[in-house]
Amino acid sequence: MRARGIARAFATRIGAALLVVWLTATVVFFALRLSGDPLEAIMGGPGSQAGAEATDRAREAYGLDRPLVVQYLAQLWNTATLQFGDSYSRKQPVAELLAANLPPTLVIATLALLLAWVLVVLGALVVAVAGRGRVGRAIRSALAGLETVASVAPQFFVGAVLILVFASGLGLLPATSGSSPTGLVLPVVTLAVPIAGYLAHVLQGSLVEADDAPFAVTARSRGASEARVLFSHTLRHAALPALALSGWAYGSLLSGAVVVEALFARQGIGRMLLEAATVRDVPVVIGAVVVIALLYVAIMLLSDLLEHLVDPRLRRRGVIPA
Amino acid sequence: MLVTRSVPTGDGATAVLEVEGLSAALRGPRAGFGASARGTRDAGGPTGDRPVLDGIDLRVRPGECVAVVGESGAGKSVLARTLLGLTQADPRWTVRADAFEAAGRDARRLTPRQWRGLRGRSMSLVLQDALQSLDPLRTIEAEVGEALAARGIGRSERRAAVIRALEGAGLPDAASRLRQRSGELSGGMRQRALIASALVHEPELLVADEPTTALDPTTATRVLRLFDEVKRRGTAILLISHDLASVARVADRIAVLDRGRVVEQGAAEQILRRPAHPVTRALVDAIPRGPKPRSASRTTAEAPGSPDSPALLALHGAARRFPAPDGGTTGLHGVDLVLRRGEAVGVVGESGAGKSTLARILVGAEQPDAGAVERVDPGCRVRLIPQDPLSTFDPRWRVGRILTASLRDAGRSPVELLAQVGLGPEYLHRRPATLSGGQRQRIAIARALAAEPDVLVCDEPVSALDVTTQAGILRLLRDLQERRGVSLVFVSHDLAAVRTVCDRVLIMRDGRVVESGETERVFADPGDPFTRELIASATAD
Amino acid sequence: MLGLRLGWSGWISTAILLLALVAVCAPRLLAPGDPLAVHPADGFQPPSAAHLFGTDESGRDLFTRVVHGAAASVGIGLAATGIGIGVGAALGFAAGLGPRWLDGSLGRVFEVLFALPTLVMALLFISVMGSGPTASILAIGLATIPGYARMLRARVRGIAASGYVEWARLDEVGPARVFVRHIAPNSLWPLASAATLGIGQAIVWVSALGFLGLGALSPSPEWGAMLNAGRVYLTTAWWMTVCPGLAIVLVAGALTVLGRRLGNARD
Amino acid sequence: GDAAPQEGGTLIYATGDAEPTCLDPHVGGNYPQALISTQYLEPLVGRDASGQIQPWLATEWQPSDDGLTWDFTLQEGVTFTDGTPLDAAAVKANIEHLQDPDTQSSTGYLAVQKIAEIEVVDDTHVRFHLSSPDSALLESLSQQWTAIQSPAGIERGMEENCQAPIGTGPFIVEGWTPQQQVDLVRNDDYRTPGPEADHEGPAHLERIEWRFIPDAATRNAALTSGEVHVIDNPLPADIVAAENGGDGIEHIDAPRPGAVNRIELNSGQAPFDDARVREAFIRVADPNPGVESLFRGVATRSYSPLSSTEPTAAGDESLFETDPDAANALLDEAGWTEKGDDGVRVKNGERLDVRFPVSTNQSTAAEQSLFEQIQANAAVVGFDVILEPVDLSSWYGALAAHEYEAVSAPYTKVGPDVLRVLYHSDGTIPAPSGYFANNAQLKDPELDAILEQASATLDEAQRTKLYAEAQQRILESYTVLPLYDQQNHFLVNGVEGVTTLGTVATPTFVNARIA
Ligand SMILES: Nc1ncnc2c1ncn2[C@@H]1O[C@H](COP(=O)(O)OP(=O)(O)OP(=O)(O)O)[C@@H](O)[C@H]1O
Ligand SMILES: Nc1ncnc2c1ncn2[C@@H]1O[C@H](COP(=O)(O)OP(=O)(O)OP(=O)(O)O)[C@@H](O)[C@H]1O
Ligand SMILES: [Mg+2]
Ligand SMILES: [Mg+2]
Repeated sequence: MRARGIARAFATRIGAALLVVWLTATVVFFALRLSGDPLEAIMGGPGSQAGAEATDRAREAYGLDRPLVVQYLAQLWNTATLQFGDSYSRKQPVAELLAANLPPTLVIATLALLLAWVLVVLGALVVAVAGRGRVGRAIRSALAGLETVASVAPQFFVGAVLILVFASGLGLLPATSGSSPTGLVLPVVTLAVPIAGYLAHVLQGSLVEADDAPFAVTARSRGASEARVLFSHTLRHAALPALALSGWAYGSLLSGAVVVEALFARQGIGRMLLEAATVRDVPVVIGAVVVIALLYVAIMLLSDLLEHLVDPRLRRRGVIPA
Repeated sequence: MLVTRSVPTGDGATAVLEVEGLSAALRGPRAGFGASARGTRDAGGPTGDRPVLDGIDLRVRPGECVAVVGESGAGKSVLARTLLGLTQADPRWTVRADAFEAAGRDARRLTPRQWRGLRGRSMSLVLQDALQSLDPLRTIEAEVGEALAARGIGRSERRAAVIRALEGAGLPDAASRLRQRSGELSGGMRQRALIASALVHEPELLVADEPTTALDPTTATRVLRLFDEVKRRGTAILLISHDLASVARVADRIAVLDRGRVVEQGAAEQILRRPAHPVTRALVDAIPRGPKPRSASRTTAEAPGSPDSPALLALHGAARRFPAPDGGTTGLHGVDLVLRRGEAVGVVGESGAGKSTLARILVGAEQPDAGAVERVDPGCRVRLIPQDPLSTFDPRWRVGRILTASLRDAGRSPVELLAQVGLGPEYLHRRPATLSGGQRQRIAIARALAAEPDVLVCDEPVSALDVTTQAGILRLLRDLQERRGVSLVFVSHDLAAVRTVCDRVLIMRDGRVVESGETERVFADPGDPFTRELIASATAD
Repeated sequence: MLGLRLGWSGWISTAILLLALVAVCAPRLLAPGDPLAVHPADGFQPPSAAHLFGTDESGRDLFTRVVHGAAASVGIGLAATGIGIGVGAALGFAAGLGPRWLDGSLGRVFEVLFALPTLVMALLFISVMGSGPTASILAIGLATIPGYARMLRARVRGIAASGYVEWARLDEVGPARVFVRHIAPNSLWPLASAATLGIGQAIVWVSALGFLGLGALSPSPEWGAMLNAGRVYLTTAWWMTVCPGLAIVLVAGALTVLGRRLGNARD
Repeated sequence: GDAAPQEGGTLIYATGDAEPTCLDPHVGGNYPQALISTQYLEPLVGRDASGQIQPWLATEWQPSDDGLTWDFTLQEGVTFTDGTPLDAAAVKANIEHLQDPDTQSSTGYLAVQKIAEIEVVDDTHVRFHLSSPDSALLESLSQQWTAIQSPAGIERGMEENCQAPIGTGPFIVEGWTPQQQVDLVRNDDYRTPGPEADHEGPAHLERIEWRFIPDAATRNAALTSGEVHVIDNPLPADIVAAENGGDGIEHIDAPRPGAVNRIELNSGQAPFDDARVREAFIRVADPNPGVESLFRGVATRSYSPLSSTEPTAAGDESLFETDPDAANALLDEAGWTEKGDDGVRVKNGERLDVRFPVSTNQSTAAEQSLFEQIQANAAVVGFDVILEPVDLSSWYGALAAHEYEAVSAPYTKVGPDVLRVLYHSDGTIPAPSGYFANNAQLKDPELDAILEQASATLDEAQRTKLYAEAQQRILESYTVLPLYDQQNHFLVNGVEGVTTLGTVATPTFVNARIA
């Protein structure tokens, strides 16, 4: 019975995903095609001095001489089969580029989200244990300030400072991530900072609320310590809104990936998109955007499932809100 | 450092709890950065410390049940929390006492850690908000066993203790409930599970804050019976309530609290029969009992609500069905009703009987699936006093605007309306969120009256209120009916309250009317076994 | 009165924003100099009495530039948020109050827009429009529309189903009046808090676009552009990054603190 | 590094240039492709540090007297790394590949444009028939964009060849992880050392990791922390720090050949169609203090349109003396006498606006700052220089639409023939893509004649004289404000023997050893 509910929710989500994919592919295609000539990308970037003959040949080879509608349908077919066609600038199948670029982005985004959660929960624990006395209040104000600064500090600046301190200054960590896992540290931290600030705010807010809830008072009246009240009661309640936001947060991590990948010279879908968008490489842009959209849908589904795991009340109802 | 000192009491037994001169004060409104502003907002204006408890003396012996009663806001809940050391941990409070001895230890000197130990072993609390006191995300087993878990007691041992406690609390089939969560239990079952969680570690003292107010009368009776048993097993109980009538059944002694002070204390019998202090007397008087008082106007021939009065509204087999969680349907299943000008009709039934649904159909907030609502007199105005009035006020509006917006007769002023419900003009500038439950209820009534209604549908207008406020509102409703000829539909689960207002009652169960007739006739001769049970719980005292 | 308690962080934030407001409206009051005047010989001067924030690579006074840049940076934040809120509110009302099919289709559109992270959307937009301040404003504005629209829709739905709107209907108040009296004010109020937060975020987003080489505005003293220009000299002239960076963090932070306070005051 | 240099090991190179979209420099043809292809592809001829053409894959060459046929003799017994022999047929296939429209070549295509026919004389002899004499042919063929690769590799088709072109160079492309790195391994059979090689036989290094790190600060951090050995495009401040600090970081200054870094004034339209207005601008621009402070001594002010690495370069400092008074007088004389409230001169209701689109992808931060200073300097006499930082596409768009009065374009090639590309009136005719190289819109028949003559002259002395004449004419037209050599710097940490080619100044690691 529960399985059926989840299956239905999956179906709804996938239906929405297909719609998202179709709409984004359409919008991106027409926006990019109507605002400029993709031939530029094919002919080796802007300012190409290629002759007329070469240009015509390429136009034909990439099917750009066909009517726009035909091109659109071809692109749509490519999108539907998740092949996306060949990159204009890289002369390579987009699917291959995506396969190479998606995993590194997923790795740092996922690690960053986990790190953000760890930081946020640690912060909550410190606040809970520090209590409500003078010290506790001071710690809480300090953390609140840190939260605010973290959520508004420009990522490229945070990253630059981290590089300056930990790579050039102390020489502790590599500035770029080659193949060693230590190279992940700085980009992941940079990526995690604003999300941690944001989640911490949401979590602290709902923790204060959950802290006054009768079940928390009751737990204290049973002799539970503050850490115990946090971990077995209030945190789970407070985590629900933050968990729901984590799906959104993942999206903003992908935004951040564009910046972080450029700064730390990491391979990834953000950097690929940035490059493709500047040279108007239509198939790559559509491929990247569609994959990001699908990723978003998948993440939302995952965060729904997680919420169900944490909140048995939803499980009982057996319906995942679409 | 800790000196164990036995406190001699009147009959020689050692008290589990003894306090002398206990005071608790709330610091000024600046509760500190990061703390929720909610707690202090309604405290309003003045800075400086505000005493909430003021020199309380109290003593509870093993096997004894002491009841603390008092109006809403008297400080009962604060007292309960203070006795368990919970207010002390909150920097917003300052607590002082001449003597404070709990389970043989001087509680004034306990560190937070020692307090935790004490709470986990010797004392426990059942909080006022029973329905939310069990963590909805955790299993009953985890919740009930928490006091043991916090003490590091092993899993299997804990489970046995939990099952024992649940069975002791009268929860049938306890073993199968372990994996359930509070959302899967009914209100009464939740209350029992909560009591089980407070008794699982066999404390010497149980403090129960309003354990029955959230329950319908039949369930409440069962819960009180449970307390009686617990007491007999030797546990000391401190029972807190605003309802004198109900605590009287289990309490050995009663302390009356008024504005943070104990104004009267003594044996239960004595307090109920011969209340000495005016506050106590008011509490006792306010217990709704007996039939509707006869007024002068009732004797005249053209008394409102007589069978010859014109009909205003009629329901013909009205039904409104909702899917129930178990797969069936609930709601309302075909109700017939004719409402005449000037009469007062009571609608009584357990929680979930369909009373609110009926009320909402009457005012047109809900359309029936089947059957019809007939406005016999098309010009008649019908207004609702909702079960939860706060949600029906625009949170940005002040009382003045709320009343003006509903006013039909330009000649009347909001001040006049306020006066009618016994509130002064100073309330015009308040926001409903800052008012007490009773005040909100009265504003809701004033707003309904602003439209000059012919029919007033009141959905549980008094169930959330303390007895004194309740009495005032009941009087007001009677007045409206008798003086102004307003037809009343009075929805409640409290038969005793309905009896003091209504001429006629409908008894509802599972969306159907099981019995109806003149109030006194139904009381004298209930036809349905369910009605009989309701009446029994309403008249027992 | 509103239940708005500022606390010390709120007061500091208010002070910062007032200062920023002065910088926006009358920059000459704070810094009478010319933000564009170059003195190549005075380049890379560290902060001193003569140059509070030091000078940049062309010898321009950074304090003057930061003060005069307030109008551009805050203006960009305001404009982007204005677009986001304006369009978002209209769509949110349409979805929340309109017929079911409209709500359904708008919901799908929001879903699509939501599936694309802000920067991705801005990238797309800029690759179509070309970069520049107008494109940045439009891009960030556009990217924030679905957030505001969804928020308003949920809010409007909640209010339309609330007890007080039901009561107003029962009290025979017409739909237009219900909208003006209850729905619009109650749903727009929380948007004020979101907008305050949004302005701060928009300033940060725009500076990120600058980093990606898509928002370059130099030599206009926009904070993001200054921060970016200075980053190249981070090792040798830290003040060139730290001062405009601080301005961004302070103003965005102050807006965030106040926005959250507004949000708390509402419930 | 005091440790003894070792054989083998992996060198890590971090480039800040854009990642190539194709590793075959025949396709398209930009600087990043030249940079990396230097490691695996080699041209027919080389050029040494003094600018003299040297043998490489071709050991000898001989032009005919009319300059219309060229005979090249190839090294014997050389094979590409796939085993295909390097012979005349291979050279023919390469030139034809460059000329094939399907290759989409632009830079290489222009270089071999005048080769009408390729004749295979025998295995080691190839003959080019030209459509007209081309004195720049050897310089053109020395560029990386015309390097020779295996015909079998070309046969594989563009997609595959772009991934891993096959050449005769000291390294072989092993793999390419887009946006991350290209992996190169040593060519153990290497036997074609070029002018920079100090030994016969294979390179010392075993591998090269060619990383793409776009952010300059990150790149420098990676260098100082020892993650990478060599970086290009360092920041001026980092160069200075490397030169002053004792961290063992070595600086290689290798300016690009051909044209100098310059600002060109659009003489094709008002207001710069008036030579007096152009002169006024150049007299007031005053870039020297900025060049000094921004580049911190790394760049030297130039007064010639050609790079200091070109033996034919000639300058005239007297034309560029800063003199705001003279500038004011010139403008008054040209009729720009009124001044608006904002101090900008006005003539017939037209403001003295100078639109200056700046490509953010092609200009460094220091360069952009320099333009800002020029903007401020020019404002003194009433110019309103409107700096428009835009992305590459919009930048080309602005040029193609003639929406500019001043511009700084980076186009260059090896040898003084670059002047013909940049300032011959043919250069004002756009290619199909809209691109044209003559941004100054210079249309001077006499200059055209000199440049054509220089192009047809194979006599060195005569050629030098003609180019000197051409340069003087260009400078006197006041359409060009030379700034400094096109900056091309490398920082090296922990490696010995890194040198750059005398052609397009790309680094070669044939001699390099990890220290
Ligand atoms: N956390 C708190 N912050 C501020 N004021 C409080 C707080 N807790 C209680 N009070 C105030 O203390 C007084 C006593 O409250 P308490 O909850 O003990 O009343 P009560 O007797 O339990 O009433 P009720 O019958 O309504 O539960 C009230 O005036 C209340 O407003
Ligand atoms: N909008 C609704 N949607 C679904 N179920 C509903 C709805 N309104 C009422 N019900 C169900 O109909 C039944 C009757 O509800 P109703 O509110 O009329 O009960 P009641 O007698 O007023 O109870 P109480 O004393 O708790 O107020 C309940 O089982 C309730 O869950
Ligand atoms: Mg209470
Ligand atoms: Mg009800």
